[in-house]
Amino acid sequence: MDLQFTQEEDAFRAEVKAFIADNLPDHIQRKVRSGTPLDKEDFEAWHAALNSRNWLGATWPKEHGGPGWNNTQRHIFAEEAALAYAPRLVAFGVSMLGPVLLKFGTEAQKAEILPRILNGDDWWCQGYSEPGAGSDLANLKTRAVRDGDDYIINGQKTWTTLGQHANKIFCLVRTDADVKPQEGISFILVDIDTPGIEMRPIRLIEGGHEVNEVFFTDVRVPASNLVGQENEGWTIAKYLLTHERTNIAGTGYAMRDLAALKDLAARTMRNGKPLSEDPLFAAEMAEAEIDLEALRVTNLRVLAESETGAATNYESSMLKIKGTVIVQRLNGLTRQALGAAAAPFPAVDLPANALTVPEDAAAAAATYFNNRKLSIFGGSNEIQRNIIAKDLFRG
Amino acid sequence: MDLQFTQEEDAFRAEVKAFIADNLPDHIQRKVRSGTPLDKEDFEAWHAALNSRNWLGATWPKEHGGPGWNNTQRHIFAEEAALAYAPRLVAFGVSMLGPVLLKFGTEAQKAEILPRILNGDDWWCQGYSEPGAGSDLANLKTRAVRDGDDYIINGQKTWTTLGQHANKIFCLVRTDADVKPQEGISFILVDIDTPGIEMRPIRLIEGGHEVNEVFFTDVRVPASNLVGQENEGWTIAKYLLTHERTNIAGTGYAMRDLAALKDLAARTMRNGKPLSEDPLFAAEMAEAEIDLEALRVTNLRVLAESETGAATNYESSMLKIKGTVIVQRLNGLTRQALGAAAAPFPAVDLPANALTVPEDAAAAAATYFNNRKLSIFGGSNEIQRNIIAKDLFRG
Amino acid sequence: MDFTLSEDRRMLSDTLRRYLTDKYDIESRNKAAYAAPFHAPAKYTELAELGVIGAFIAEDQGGFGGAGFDITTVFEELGRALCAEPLLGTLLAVRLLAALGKDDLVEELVAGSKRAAVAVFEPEAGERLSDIATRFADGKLNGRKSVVYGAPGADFLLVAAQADGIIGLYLTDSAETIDYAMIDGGGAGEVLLDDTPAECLAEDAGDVIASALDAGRLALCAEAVGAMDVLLATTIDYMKQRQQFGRPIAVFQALQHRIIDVAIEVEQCRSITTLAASRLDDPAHCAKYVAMAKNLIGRTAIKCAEEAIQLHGGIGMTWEYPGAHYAKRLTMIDHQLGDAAIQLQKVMAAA
Amino acid sequence: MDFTLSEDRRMLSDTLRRYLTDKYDIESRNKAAYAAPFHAPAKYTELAELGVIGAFIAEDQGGFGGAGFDITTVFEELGRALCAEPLLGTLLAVRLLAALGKDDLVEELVAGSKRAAVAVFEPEAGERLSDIATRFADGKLNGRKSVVYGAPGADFLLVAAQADGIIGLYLTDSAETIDYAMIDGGGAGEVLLDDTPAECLAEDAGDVIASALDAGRLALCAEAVGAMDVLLATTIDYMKQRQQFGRPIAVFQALQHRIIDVAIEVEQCRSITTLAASRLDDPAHCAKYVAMAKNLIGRTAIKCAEEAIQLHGGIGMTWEYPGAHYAKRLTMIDHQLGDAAIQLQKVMAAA
Repeated sequence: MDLQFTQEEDAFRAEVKAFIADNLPDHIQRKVRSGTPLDKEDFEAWHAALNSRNWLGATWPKEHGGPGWNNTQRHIFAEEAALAYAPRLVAFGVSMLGPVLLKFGTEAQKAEILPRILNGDDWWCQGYSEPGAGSDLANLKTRAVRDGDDYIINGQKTWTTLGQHANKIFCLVRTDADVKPQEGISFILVDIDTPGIEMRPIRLIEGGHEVNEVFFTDVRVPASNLVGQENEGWTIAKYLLTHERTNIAGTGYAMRDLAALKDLAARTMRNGKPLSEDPLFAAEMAEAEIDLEALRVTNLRVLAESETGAATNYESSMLKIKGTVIVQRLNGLTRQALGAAAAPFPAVDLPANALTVPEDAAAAAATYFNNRKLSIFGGSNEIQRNIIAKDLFRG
Repeated sequence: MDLQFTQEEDAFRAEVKAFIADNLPDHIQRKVRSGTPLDKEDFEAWHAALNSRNWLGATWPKEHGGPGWNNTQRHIFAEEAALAYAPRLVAFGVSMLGPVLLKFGTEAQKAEILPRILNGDDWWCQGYSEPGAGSDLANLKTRAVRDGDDYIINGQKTWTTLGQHANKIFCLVRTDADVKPQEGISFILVDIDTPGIEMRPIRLIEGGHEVNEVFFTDVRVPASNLVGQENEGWTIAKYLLTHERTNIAGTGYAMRDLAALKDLAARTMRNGKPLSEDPLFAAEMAEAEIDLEALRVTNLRVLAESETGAATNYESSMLKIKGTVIVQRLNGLTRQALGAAAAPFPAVDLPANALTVPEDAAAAAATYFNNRKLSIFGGSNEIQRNIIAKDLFRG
Repeated sequence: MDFTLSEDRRMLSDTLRRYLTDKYDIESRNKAAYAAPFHAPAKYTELAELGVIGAFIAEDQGGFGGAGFDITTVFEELGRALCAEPLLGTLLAVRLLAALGKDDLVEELVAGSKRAAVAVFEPEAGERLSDIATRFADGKLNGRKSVVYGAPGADFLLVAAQADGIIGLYLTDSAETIDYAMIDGGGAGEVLLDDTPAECLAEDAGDVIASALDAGRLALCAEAVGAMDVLLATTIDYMKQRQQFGRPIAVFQALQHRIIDVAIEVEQCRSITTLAASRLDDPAHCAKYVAMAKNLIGRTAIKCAEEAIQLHGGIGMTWEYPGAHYAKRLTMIDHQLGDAAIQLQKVMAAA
Repeated sequence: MDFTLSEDRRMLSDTLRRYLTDKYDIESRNKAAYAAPFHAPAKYTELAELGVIGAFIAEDQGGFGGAGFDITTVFEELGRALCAEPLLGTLLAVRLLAALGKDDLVEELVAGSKRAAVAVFEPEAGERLSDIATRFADGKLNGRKSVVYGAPGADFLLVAAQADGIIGLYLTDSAETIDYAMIDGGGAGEVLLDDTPAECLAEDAGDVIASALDAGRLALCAEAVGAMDVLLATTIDYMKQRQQFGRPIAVFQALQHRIIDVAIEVEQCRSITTLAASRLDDPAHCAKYVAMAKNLIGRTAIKCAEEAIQLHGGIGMTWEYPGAHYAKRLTMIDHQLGDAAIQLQKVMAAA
């Protein structure tokens, strides 16, 4: 038993910290801290900074521009980036399409597409979910029909995150309707500016524009845009689900949010004393801290195992459930700490210092509402429990 | 809207209080308060006291020796009896078999059996559950085969409460195995001393003997012991489930236990001050009190409705779930209030004043464990939720 | 015991439900609730004409209601319709003015011809009136009030302020306010008092303010019950319709049991709100029962909102879906007039 | 980072599991645990011979372990077997005596030839050592100790008492005790000190007592993890076998999701116990991490016990069913050495 990081790992952490301190622009950091939505340029600037060090494609092999990190290094990077209020990476290119192409793509696809992901020429988004098929992805309806050297796509995708910034989209489409649902799906790449594509914003509960609907009407795409074989899409989608699992629990975000909450509670007066000294509120914070400490160790246990083999479905689902529950609890406590002052709608332009709430907490309620998504997307926590049930009740 | 009891109802409550004060023997009250299991004589004494006033068969019509109470009066009696630490009534005769005979019995059965229930000549117990059929009562396997003027019963019943004191048992038995499970069941009365019956104690988690297994081997019972028609047992069982619903929530017990808990917490020192002033413990007590206040009003709402019609299944299930959750929470808090002092096993004989725990709290842990049954028996809380689901998701 | 509404209240309830169903649909609500003045003034006037404001006070004060059940009857319907009109501020104001015998002002508020907001809470002051730092001296107010519900467009403000250490109530129509929408719709404002001229309505108003705030808390409880009824029904409907894995998600037992636990708690909220309403005029117990009610409502409303969103999945996260706005409102009600934890501490102190 | 047991500890763990599986079945456990002396002395000695007690202290103190992971390795196995031997008292005693350099006594305890219990807590004193009222003066102890684990049959007691306001540690072999079984099995006693002769081991023992108690809390955490693993597996097995409505109850999703939530929490308990074990020798942080662990264990163990009983239904309520005894033990662990609420307050104070 040894719960310490090695000297090399500590040195790596110091290197990451220093890099972030030197390369994360203040104005971006401030936006992340205050819960202000980032502009396209903000994401691009951070991607570019990381790519200048070959740190963008964290899971990519060195020969394709990746850093050659192991799981522990990726974990350390994710934790430090979260603690430093760095933007989340836009995962669709670097963490999803990249690994898919590396595994299933042709040499031509790799040569053409991979560099453009890293250098920011392309912004990829994801066309998986459909209005009728949320957790039930195998039930997707968007059709791609072969026509000569092309496919013609008709249908609708939804929950396309940051699609408003994208010039490319990778999609799961149905290429065979006469077989079992999982067997007739293909994975295909599409230019957003192809005629027949329309992207419409979905406004979220807290007022932000983060996701989109994408409508496909007779969209003609070259057959060479297929990744892997026709009807191999389900295999690719499943590969992606199990490929990258180091940051499922998101403990870095929770650590960051807990520290900010404690700080806020110490500054917030309630009935004549700091909220941090209110026994009921302090008890909630302490419980959240304990839960988080436990999850951090669970995360490291899974990490230690995954250096030798892959994390199991059980472990991944457990990390997802606990990670989201803890972050959502912290979001709720932060909202609660503000009392009445949580009320202002953050989308309204107000004069400077109009509110007495600290800038970094002004969006607390909006963040709380927005982060309800954490337990819904990427396989809801109920789906995760069903996955665990398959393991527990096997045989 | 009027949440007050009427003057008449208040006067009735005063009458009940006075009767209990005059007629509940001190030594029995002390046993109930301290969680000591009651002897057979204790139950019999309390039944006799009530019957002397015609208050024992609370739902029975006057001509059969009942008090002619309405729902509100029954509610008031149940509440006051609980608050005064009176024994729970042994329900099997007065609240179960009595109403069944009044509805389904022959005149001969009524004339013979009903008086003996009230005057204590017979102690009835219940043969419903079987080892293989807990919540799934329709699946029962105990067979009664017609043989001339008799039935011959073979099988096994379980969870027979206080069967060790009984001289009679009413049973659900399968009289037709070739129809739908619900349609082949009959309701039959059996003398415990009939040859072929064996009663074995089941020891419960906390060490007490409260329930039993009953084994039937070629037990010969006159066919005249059938209640209602052959294969009408399911109808009778369902009638019983919906017949008496005034004390489902058991709010009197919860009120009593909350008051005792507050008293205990005020007397218990923790870290130099009374536990009642510990903010975390006081918060738990206050939440429990709020939940109970709400449930009391819910109970009265259902009661007010049931004066005009019957309570719905939804309402009964809701009262059962909330009532058990609140009592179990209070039991947990009482156990917790004692700290290390909750440990002694109450079945051990100790010198007087050997423990520093107050006598009335000495069985707190045992009561907590024993009362886990509340959410299991009489249709587990999961079954209650399934019942509500049928209502909520209908159509 | 009688748990049915009186004939008068049932009529008010029916009238109000019909009006709100016809005229206050969710699309126009959302349009009004997020753009200055953050409500629909014409509809506010129509609600006043329907008698909504008169119901908040007794006949001898110029209204025709004033009991706890009158308030809950109105606010339950407002909650069902997710009404963003600033009636919470009006309730507080008209109860204060009526208690202080300001008949002229009461009449104008009841008629809907004028509208007032009540400014009590301050950035550094929590629930305790004794922490109020705003001062009145020489006919002028100095200080700052935070998140004053209904301040945008109000004709005048009633301000709690201290003079010589005693909390009084002051009227001003010339305060500077910074207006904004709240995240769940409706308007509030920061009130900046900088030698702002004001009229003293009562030098010692601590008790009437506390009592008005309790009426406000009761109103919020009833509003939450109305909103929870709708959100629960919406969620159950959705569960029956939404297909996943070839079946409506209503058949999944884990989801069933979770929404049932919410449904049971909503019934408990209805009960405790009824209890608190029955005690509103009992000065010795009102504060405790209202605190009990708002604690249970706070706990339940947030659970109801969270479970509703979760059981809807993505659609429950969208602005376009009415349920999302109910969920927001139900969450933010806990932030108004003291959250569940603050109410619990009051219950503990009263024990 | 390495989460595997060292070779030595794995051997100890394997040996212990084999021994307990063979010799400490639930029937004989229950027989011993509820009749004086409330454990099985011969098996206690055999456990000592297997090295269990030596594992509690370091080599230079006369043992061959002493690290947090040595303690958790032993107690996790004891928990799996629901072992009722009074090893918690032994752990506290041997850690105290080793810290005070009492090599002879340590040797006897490690060999199992003598057994000691530690008497710290009193009826009116909670967790704070400063509230201890038992006094030592003139070679004699006066006072009362309550629920002293392992007191029945112990060869001597180590008693925390104050002299001149300072908490010291005293040894007596002539105290009057009233012995009883605990509700979850195993023995404890009330210790009546009435001019009872005693030997002073240390005049100022506050720190070593606090440290020994933290080792005891860590042991209880590990014991709970072992017991939860077994109870969880038992429950899942039962759910697969138990038929209701023609199907195993394991197929009911509401039940599945509930036991899964428990399973997830048990993993978190394993994690935080590992963390606390790794910090046991770090005086600056040990108390906080142990408090964190025991808080989470307290919360989870009771939830695990309650859900296990509920998901079993009636059978889980019976003495005959092993799971019931695991459930009792898991509940009562929270009552030993300070419950979840007390631990939480320590974490709050340390924040």
